Amino acid sequence: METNLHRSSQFNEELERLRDDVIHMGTLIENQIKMATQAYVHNDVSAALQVLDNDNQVNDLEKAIDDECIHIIVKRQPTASDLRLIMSIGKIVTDLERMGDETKKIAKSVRNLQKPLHPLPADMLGIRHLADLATKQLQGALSTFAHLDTGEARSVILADDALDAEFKATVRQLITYMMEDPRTISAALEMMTMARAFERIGDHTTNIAEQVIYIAEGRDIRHTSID
Amino acid sequence: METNLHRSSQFNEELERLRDDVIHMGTLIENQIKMATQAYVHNDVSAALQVLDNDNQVNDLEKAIDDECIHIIVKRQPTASDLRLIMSIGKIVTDLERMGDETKKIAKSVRNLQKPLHPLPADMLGIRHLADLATKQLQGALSTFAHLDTGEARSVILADDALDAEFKATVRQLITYMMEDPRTISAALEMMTMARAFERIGDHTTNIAEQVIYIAEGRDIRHTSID
Amino acid sequence: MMIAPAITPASELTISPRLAKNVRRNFTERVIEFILMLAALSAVATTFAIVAILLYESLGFFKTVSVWEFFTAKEWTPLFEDAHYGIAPLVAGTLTTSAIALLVAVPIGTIAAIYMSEFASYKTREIVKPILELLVGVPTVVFGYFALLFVTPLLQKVIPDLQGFNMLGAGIVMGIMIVPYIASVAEDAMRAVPMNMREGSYAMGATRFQTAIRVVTPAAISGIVAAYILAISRAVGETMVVAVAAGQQPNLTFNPMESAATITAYIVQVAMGDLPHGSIGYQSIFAAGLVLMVMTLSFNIIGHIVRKKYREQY
Amino acid sequence: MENQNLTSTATANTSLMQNLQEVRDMIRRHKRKDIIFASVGLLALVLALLTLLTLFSDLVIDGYPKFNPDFLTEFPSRRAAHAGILSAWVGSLLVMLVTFLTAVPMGVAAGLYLEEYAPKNWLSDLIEINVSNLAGVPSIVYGLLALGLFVYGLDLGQSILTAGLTLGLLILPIVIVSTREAIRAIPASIREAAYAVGATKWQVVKDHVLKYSQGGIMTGVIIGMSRALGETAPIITIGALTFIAFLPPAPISTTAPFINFEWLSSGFTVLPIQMFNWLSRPDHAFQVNAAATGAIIILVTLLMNGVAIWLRYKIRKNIKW
Amino acid sequence: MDQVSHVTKAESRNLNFYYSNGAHALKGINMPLYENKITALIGPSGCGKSTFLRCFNRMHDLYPGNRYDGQIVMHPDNTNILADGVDPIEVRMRISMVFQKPNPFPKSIYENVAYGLRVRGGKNKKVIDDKVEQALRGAALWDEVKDRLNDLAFNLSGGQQQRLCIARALATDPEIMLFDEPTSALDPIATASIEELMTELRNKLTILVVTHNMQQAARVSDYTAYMYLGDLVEFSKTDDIFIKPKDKRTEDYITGRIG
Amino acid sequence: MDQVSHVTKAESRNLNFYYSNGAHALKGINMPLYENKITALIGPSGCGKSTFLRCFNRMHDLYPGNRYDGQIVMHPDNTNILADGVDPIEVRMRISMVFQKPNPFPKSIYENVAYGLRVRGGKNKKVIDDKVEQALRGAALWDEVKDRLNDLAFNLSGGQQQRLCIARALATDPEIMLFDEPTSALDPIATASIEELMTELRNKLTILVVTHNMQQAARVSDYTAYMYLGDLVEFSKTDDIFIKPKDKRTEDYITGRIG
Ligand SMILES: Nc1ncnc2c1ncn2[C@@H]1O[C@H](COP(=O)(O)OP(=O)(O)OP(=O)(O)O)[C@@H](O)[C@H]1O
Ligand SMILES: Nc1ncnc2c1ncn2[C@@H]1O[C@H](COP(=O)(O)OP(=O)(O)OP(=O)(O)O)[C@@H](O)[C@H]1O
Ligand SMILES: [Mg+2]
Ligand SMILES: [Mg+2]
Ligand SMILES: O=P([O-])([O-])[O-]
Repeated sequence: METNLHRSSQFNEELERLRDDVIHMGTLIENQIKMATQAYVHNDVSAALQVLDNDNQVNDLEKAIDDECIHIIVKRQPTASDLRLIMSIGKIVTDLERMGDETKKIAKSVRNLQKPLHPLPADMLGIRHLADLATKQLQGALSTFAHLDTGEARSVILADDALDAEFKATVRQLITYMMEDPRTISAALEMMTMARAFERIGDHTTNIAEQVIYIAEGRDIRHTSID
Repeated sequence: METNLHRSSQFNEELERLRDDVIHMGTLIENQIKMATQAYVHNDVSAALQVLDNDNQVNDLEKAIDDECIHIIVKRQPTASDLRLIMSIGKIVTDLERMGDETKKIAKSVRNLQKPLHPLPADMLGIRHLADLATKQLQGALSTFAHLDTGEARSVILADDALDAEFKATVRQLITYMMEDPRTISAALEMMTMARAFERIGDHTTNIAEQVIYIAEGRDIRHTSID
Repeated sequence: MMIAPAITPASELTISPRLAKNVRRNFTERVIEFILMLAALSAVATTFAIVAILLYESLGFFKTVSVWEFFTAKEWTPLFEDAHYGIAPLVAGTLTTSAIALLVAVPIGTIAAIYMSEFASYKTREIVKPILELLVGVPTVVFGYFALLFVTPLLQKVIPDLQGFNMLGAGIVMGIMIVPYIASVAEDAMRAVPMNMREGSYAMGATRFQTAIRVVTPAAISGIVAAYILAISRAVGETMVVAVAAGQQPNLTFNPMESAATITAYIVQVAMGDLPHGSIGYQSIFAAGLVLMVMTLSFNIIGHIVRKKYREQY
Repeated sequence: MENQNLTSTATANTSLMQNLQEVRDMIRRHKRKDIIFASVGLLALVLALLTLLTLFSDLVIDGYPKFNPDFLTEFPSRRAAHAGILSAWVGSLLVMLVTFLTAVPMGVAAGLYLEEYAPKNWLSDLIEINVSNLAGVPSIVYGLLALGLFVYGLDLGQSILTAGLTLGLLILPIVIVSTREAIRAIPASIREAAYAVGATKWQVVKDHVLKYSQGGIMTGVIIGMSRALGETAPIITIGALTFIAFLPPAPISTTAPFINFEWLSSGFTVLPIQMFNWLSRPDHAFQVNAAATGAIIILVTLLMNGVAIWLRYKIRKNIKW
Repeated sequence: MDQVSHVTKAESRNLNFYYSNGAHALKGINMPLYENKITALIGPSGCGKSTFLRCFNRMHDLYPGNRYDGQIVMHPDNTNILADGVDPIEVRMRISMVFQKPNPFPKSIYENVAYGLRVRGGKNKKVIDDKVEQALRGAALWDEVKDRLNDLAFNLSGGQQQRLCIARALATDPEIMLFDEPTSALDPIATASIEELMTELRNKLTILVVTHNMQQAARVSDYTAYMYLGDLVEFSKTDDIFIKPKDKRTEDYITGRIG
Repeated sequence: MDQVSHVTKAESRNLNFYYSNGAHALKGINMPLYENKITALIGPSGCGKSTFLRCFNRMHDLYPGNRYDGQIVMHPDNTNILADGVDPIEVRMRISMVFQKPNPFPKSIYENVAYGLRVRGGKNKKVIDDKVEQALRGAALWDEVKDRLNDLAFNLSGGQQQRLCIARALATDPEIMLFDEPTSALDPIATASIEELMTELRNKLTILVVTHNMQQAARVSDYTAYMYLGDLVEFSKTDDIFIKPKDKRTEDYITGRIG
């Protein structure tokens, strides 16, 4: 959607800053996910701890962006697409923050896996695959938001199915391991937590994509199947 | 907080309706939780299915309330406590909707437990306890919201620790079962899903309580420890 | 947080030279104000002078003539051997001519005003109003001429036994002379009624006439009444028309067909002759002037009050 | 449901149409009054305008024989045919000069004082009341004032100075009032703006108040002067001579000091008095002279009033605060 | 939200309007007014909002040289109120108007409200009394003035005066009521009371309101029309106009963008 | 947000003000103006906003009988500008004012801006030329008028006129600038340009602005003061006032509640 500039250049700047902050928050989380994944892949506890530490930044950004939104509403009485943008950002930010939490869960699991647990038979490829998919989803959602591209938004929503399928497969595989060797149960449960976190991250990206469609088209497609 | 009336009686009505709708949504979810718990306790599949069915109402209410919020912003240019109320309701509604989703997960697990799974050694008391605690948390959050009582809000936040502890105990117990008898793994995982759902419900109630503090005091205490 | 209120040299410098200039500046300002006040006081001085002169000379007059006779005697012949000093004939003449004038001027003036403000097109009004205002500026002696040499002969065709000098012709011309005055002031008052009030009436489905009579006129009523009162004052004080056309013989009558002198006409008549300073005749015109002054002053004050009320309306 | 709606609409429809018919009849009745009043109003207006036209054309027709240059260059004479208005118009001119020099500075200064300076106290109230009363004092009373004060009191005699001062006082209220109106038309915001950048009172008056009210003041002055030109009664009252067969001494001479003031104390006559004088002669021939003089006075005053009115309209159009 | 079917009370059909100086102020406007709904007109200054509104009671006829072209059709009688044969006075008896600045007549409160009845030749005191009370009640003013009906209307506050003007307009049972920026001369408190009044009046009649205040349009109206340079750009439900307008120009105006 | 330390440019100390009719319009106001900040005054009509503002350049001295009591102290020189010995003209040379309605003099654009300099005895054409250009640039008007400096100021649009008035006030390098509802007579476009201008001017001087429009206060100001019935109820950072005011009365006013 091509947009004209506001008459008030300050308003333009404020909206620009708001959008940038959201993207920034998104990018931060993307890095968190990558770092957590790396921590998993390389069994790197310090990286995992770093992820846990960074989450403060995500939280602070959430609060700052909410604050920006409320200030813009007080100052500018936004309407139409501007208002939709701001209200949606209020929702998007919550999703991003939850993604941050999920990343934290992943990092915690990585840390827990370092404890003397009975190892799983093989390095789980599924998790890395899930991480890839989730990262792509997030990237897609952010790009969608940056360009208010509703076509892309729809792709993001549809692509989440792949993530769901991969998640289910991983879970099934983990159950098999657990059944075969009950000593793996603790480890498998940690893995399951990680898998579920990636799956949840995917869900949140679809939420963002739905908000992008609302911003761009004014249609609230939550809880409906997209056609 | 005692509040005066607006000069515009329509504005008063709109805010009243908005608050009522939130409470209504909360009560709906409370009922869902109760019904899901009953379904679990009595192994009642049809009740579980009913819960899944009812979730549409929750979803619709979420969208309707968001719509009301945006309309009030356009119409009334709310400021100060009014604006905080509306922005917070935007957040609260998301939390309520997530609670709805968690309830759905519980109902699904109840349904899955009816499949010929290897039964767990005893009826898990922990789950019923979790359900009780979660329900109380939700009731507390709703009452807190209805009265904008920040003292109560703080209690709700603190009380969540009990839920977390109970959750951890339940999980530990389930792991023990799984280890002891791998045939119980599937059932135990379902139970774990249920337990986690109740735990998440508790988390969402603390979010609501945090929002209530923001509405009443203008202080954003998210991600900080309350003192 | 706050910095200590240290005085910086820069601000010192910018302020003190200004203070030096103040003394001279303030003195000039005071002198100018004083001069202007003197000018304004001239108005007071004029009024006092008028009152003083009228009273002073009248006092001389009333030393000779009793106030009782002045107000009760029925003849005014100060210049005759057999002098009578009853102001009544002059007052009667003044009132009769003024009444005729108002009978002519009030209806015509009011109707013309309503027409101009409510019925005439914008163009008509923009042309007619200035022309009417021109009429106000025509010297009165010319109207005297007109009354004497045009209107009276015309009237005599209808009323054959009309005297050559008569109050009717003078009154009518004076009335016509005042029409523009009333029309213009009343129209101003009506025009001052805000357009939105008219629109309010039309929006209710009113016709032009209903709007004019029910809304605009009542809204402008005090302005219109003020116009009437000022017109009366004008008629009473009017000199040249009556002096030329109504005759100069004091005559205690209210019959417009007859000739009669007004207060003003008497003063003119006496002033034209060469009366010695200080004589009773000389003093009599001041006594007459005092009566005239009192009459017009009362009307002016009433008019002033009414007008003030109307200013406060919107 | 649908059906019921239709029928009720139909009945509503018919009653509405009936109602409309009644309304239309009523409007027609009401509008008749409009037409009647409009005709009467037009008549009233035409009557007033017609009078002016008649009056002017009567004067022009009557005075036509005297419309030649000689009329302006001849002194009055006992023989109507030779009589002119030289002394009258010169007299008028000189009297007006004195009037102008008296009334304008005093009137403008007084107006300025009242609007810009006067504090709200008993003195300004007194001045205020006086100005508005003076405006309503009949002109002949000014004549009496002049007679008592200038002619005998100050012993200025029946001179141009006396006449000029008298008319000056007479039009003083006009000048004051129009000065005040013109000043009042300047919005307070302009004044506040000037003060707000640090101007003093006199700077505000000189740079703004006087500047922007010039046009309005001028209008008032012209109207006052045209009034003075036509005034007869006060001049008669001071006993102006009516038969003047000489001119006052010239105000400007070729020898030093080039300017003299003797003319001020000279006897004089003015146009309206000349006309009045001829009018009171029984001989019809003089009335031709009177008519011609009247036409000239009218022409000049109309011209002056015209200029004033034009000026006023111009100002109204150009300055929109 | 409420998907009841709407009855069209009046509609402009290809309406053009030219001022006496030739200015083409309305350019082929097609727009309905739905019965018992409030329609708001918004748009930048000079876009023709007032011009359009004033066509509905033919206020433009008061000033010479103005010209209408096109139709405004009233239902159910299907009268084109701009037709040559239709007397503007008749139109004004069906469609009343409330102005920007309260403009009560310099009469008593009672006489102000009774004016429209008197203009229609009403004489019966009882009937007029009733109508006046009813109108004042309808304008939510009765309780405040019932004890001083003979007071001069000027003695009322600005907001009361405006409600009096509404009562005056109501007294003659108009089918449509026009409001031209009815609250722009009022303070926020009086504004709120007028806005509430309007939403109540909607139950009785059809309302067209011009407003500069977008939020006011959002608050009170059911439908909103956005005009620009004499064109009708968008006519939509109010809920949609302010949250998801269809036309880019509407969006730009509403969000304060450079068009 | 920005916790930089604030320099107080001026402050009112226990300021009372009485109009000539005895009305006690300001009741012991204590309030700072921070340097290079914009302070907004809000409050219901008649609460004394304009009265307070106009104390700062002693505009009340123009009308007889008004009385100040208390101090307004300017820093850094610590002058009490209400003191008897201080000439109001001197005060006005340091504190300039922009009014509600644009009020240019009926002079050329150039002369309007130059007036303040001329009043100060400025004669040097070069210096005045420079100052005029600088002021017009400062008021974001230069580009629009540089080719017609000798045109009458009335020929400018409303928004341009208001910027001209700002330029006029700027030309004399004031330390503080007062704005009394500077945009209430302007359309939204012109309003936006004035608001931006104000936020730019803040870099050069200290600003006190009265506004009826709460959103405007929220947009442009750094600090906001809420006045009620001649009292200063709350003075806070603007961000706080509109989102979490401290005083119940402020909250009620801002949210439109019945106080
Ligand atoms: N009497 C008139 N004569 C000529 N043109 C006019 C007249 N009245 C308005 N116009 C022009 O018609 C156009 C529409 O004016 P209108 O008053 O309808 O605008 P508006 O949308 O109501 O504006 P506002 O919001 O300022 O009231 C404008 O360009 C205006 O200049
Ligand atoms: N010249 C005056 N003489 C007497 N009282 C006055 C004068 N001007 C204002 N007041 C009174 O002083 C009080 C404050 O007025 P002020 O103009 O400062 O209010 P305000 O807050 O600026 O209001 P608004 O928002 O309407 O401009 C009001 O009660 C007002 O009636
Ligand atoms: Mg999923
Ligand atoms: Mg004010
Ligand atoms: O954050 P969730 O509990 O919704 O997964």
